[in-house]
Amino acid sequence: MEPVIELKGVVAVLGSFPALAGIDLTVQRGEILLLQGPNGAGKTSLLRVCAGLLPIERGEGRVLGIDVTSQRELIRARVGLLGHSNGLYLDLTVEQNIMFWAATVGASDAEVASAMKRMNVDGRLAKVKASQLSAGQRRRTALASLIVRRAEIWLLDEPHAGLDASGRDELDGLLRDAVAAGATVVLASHESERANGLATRVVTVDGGGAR
Amino acid sequence: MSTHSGTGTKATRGLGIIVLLMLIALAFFGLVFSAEDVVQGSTVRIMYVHVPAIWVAYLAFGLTAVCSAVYLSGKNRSLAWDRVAGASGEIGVLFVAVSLVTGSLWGRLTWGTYWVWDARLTSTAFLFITYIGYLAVRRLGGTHRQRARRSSVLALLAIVEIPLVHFSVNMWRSLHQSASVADPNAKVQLDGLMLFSLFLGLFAFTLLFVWLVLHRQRTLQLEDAFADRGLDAAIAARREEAVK
Amino acid sequence: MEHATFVIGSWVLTAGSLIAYAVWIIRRGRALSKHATNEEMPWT
Amino acid sequence: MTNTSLRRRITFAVARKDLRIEWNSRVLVNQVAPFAAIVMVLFAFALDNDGILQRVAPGLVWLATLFSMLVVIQRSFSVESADGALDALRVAGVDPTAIFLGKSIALMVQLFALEALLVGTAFVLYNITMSPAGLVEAFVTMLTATAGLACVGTLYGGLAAGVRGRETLLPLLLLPVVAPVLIGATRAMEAAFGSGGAQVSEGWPWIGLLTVFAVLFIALGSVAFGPLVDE
Repeated sequence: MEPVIELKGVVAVLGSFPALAGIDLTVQRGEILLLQGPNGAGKTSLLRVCAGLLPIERGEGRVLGIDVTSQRELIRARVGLLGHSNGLYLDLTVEQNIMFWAATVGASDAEVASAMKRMNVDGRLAKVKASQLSAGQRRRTALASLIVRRAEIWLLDEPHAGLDASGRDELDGLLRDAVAAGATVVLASHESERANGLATRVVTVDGGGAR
Repeated sequence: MSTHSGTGTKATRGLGIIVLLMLIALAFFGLVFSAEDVVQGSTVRIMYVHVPAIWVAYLAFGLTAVCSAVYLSGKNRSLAWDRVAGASGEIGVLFVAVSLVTGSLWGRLTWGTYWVWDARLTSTAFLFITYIGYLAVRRLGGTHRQRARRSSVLALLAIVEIPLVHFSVNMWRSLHQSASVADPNAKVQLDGLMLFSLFLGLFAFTLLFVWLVLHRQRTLQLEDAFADRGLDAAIAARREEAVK
Repeated sequence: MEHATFVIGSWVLTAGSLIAYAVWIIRRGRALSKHATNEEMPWT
Repeated sequence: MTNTSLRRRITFAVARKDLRIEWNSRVLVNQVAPFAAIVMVLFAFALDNDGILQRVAPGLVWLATLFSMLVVIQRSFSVESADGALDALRVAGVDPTAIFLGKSIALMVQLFALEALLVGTAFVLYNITMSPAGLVEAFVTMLTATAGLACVGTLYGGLAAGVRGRETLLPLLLLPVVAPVLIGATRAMEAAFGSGGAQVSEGWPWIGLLTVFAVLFIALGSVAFGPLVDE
């Protein structure tokens, strides 16, 4: 077992609100870890800390062996965070969105095509503007761009929200494939039933602490 | 709780008394003892507050830039540097405002108008607005460190921009309009006592600036500490919630 | 006399704004320090 | 892959992306350009005198550019924040210098198109004539002024993008800084237009000033953009 995320006593604030009040978390490579808890429990902030996006005020931590206090920038290139927003450009088509991300990492057109096919946003959908997509289609587009970015840790915030039944199965399959290919998945969800079948381990986040 | 009251110490109180005495002396020298100017008459007496005010403003913005640079380059990035930068920037804005107002009153007497599009006046106005922007950015919210980094970068940008704005405004006046309004200071022939009053003013205002910065950065430190204390309480409350 | 008004006026404005600012800082410092611990006031 | 070629690739990817967004949405063409044109018409109503209009036309062109630029910058960063795309770029560790340069290039292209439209409007509405040498000078002026404006606009637009009250903060920060561009570009354009009997040769020192401004802010923005937009 090799830990890819190790957090100790992490405090992170949003403005002056302590979203995380001293949290410990360890994630092993190849896990599908589910973070459970009610809304406002700090799941999103925890994911953002793991992604190197939210600076921590106190405590210490390492992600992929990189220190989160001093070298957040190095973490970012190697993890993929999909938050409440999908990070899409609404005036670009599905294909243009994914092509843009591919250009930032130098992924080939073949990789783009295969990612779109895997997330079922190829064909007719490829030419549709993101602003005209349904919530589920947007999410699938965002996931496809995550594939072309070749993220080692996937941090997913409510990934099942807005997906229909087949989309959810598709996503579960995709996440299992990704783990089989060497990725680690951390997902936050309050739909425990759904995600439990997928997750290999469950951690409850509540009031800024983790158990 | 503290037994001490306020942001003063023995040293600042001593400094404060010296500053007060010097300012009273300045009023006597500037308004009573020093002679009227041959050309400008009594209007020259505005100079003894106007020139020291703009001097302190430059000093203050210089200090803001230096502290910002130290904050950004330092290894442990002490927020104290950021607070001194912020205190100094705020005081600088106050002194620019003073020098703009006294300057325009002086201008009304010597040029017959409150404002002329003279190079120095125009670039001072830009300076004023630039640092109002700096203070606005300091109040944007977020954590102390966010505030410190944003405002430090902005202060360093400002220190590069200002010479360029000044240079371009100068170029505008010298190339565009042949008849430039003469510099008011140039007309003044300073005798010994006037020169003494001016230097007294510069010295007194500089010490006043030091006194103000000391007090202001201490109140800022208290404000930061209280925000942190609120944070500590909120963290404790959240942990308690979690245990339940 | 216009000159005297302007000269005195500029001195009064200067003194007034500086005093007002100084008083504001001092009062704010006093008000805040009432609730501060000694550790929060390292200058004491 | 070397760092420089990676940065160049991302720069052009960002620039192409921003221009493609404009191509898809046509906000500049359908909203900003008509706004800029109507400003020029309103100037004509306000200054109801042909002589004055010809005299001040260069200044009006640049004033209209500055006001339109505020709108274009807001737009440039609202597409980033609409669905958290700038966040996504940051979390993906995309080089902030490349983002800055890419967005600046896209802004430059859009502003240049807008200025061409404004100069064209000035020709028609204000009765301007120009010599061939003046035409070259006007072109170089627009090029250098736009480079400076785009860089400084992207820099401060990025700072204002993530905060509340951005609509009011951006002009406060931006307008004092661009004073050299307004001064320099207006004087250079006067020389190019020959307004008030100005000679074409009088414009070149001002183009020097514009070039200094542009180079300075390309450098400053490359360094400062990252710390300003980071959390």
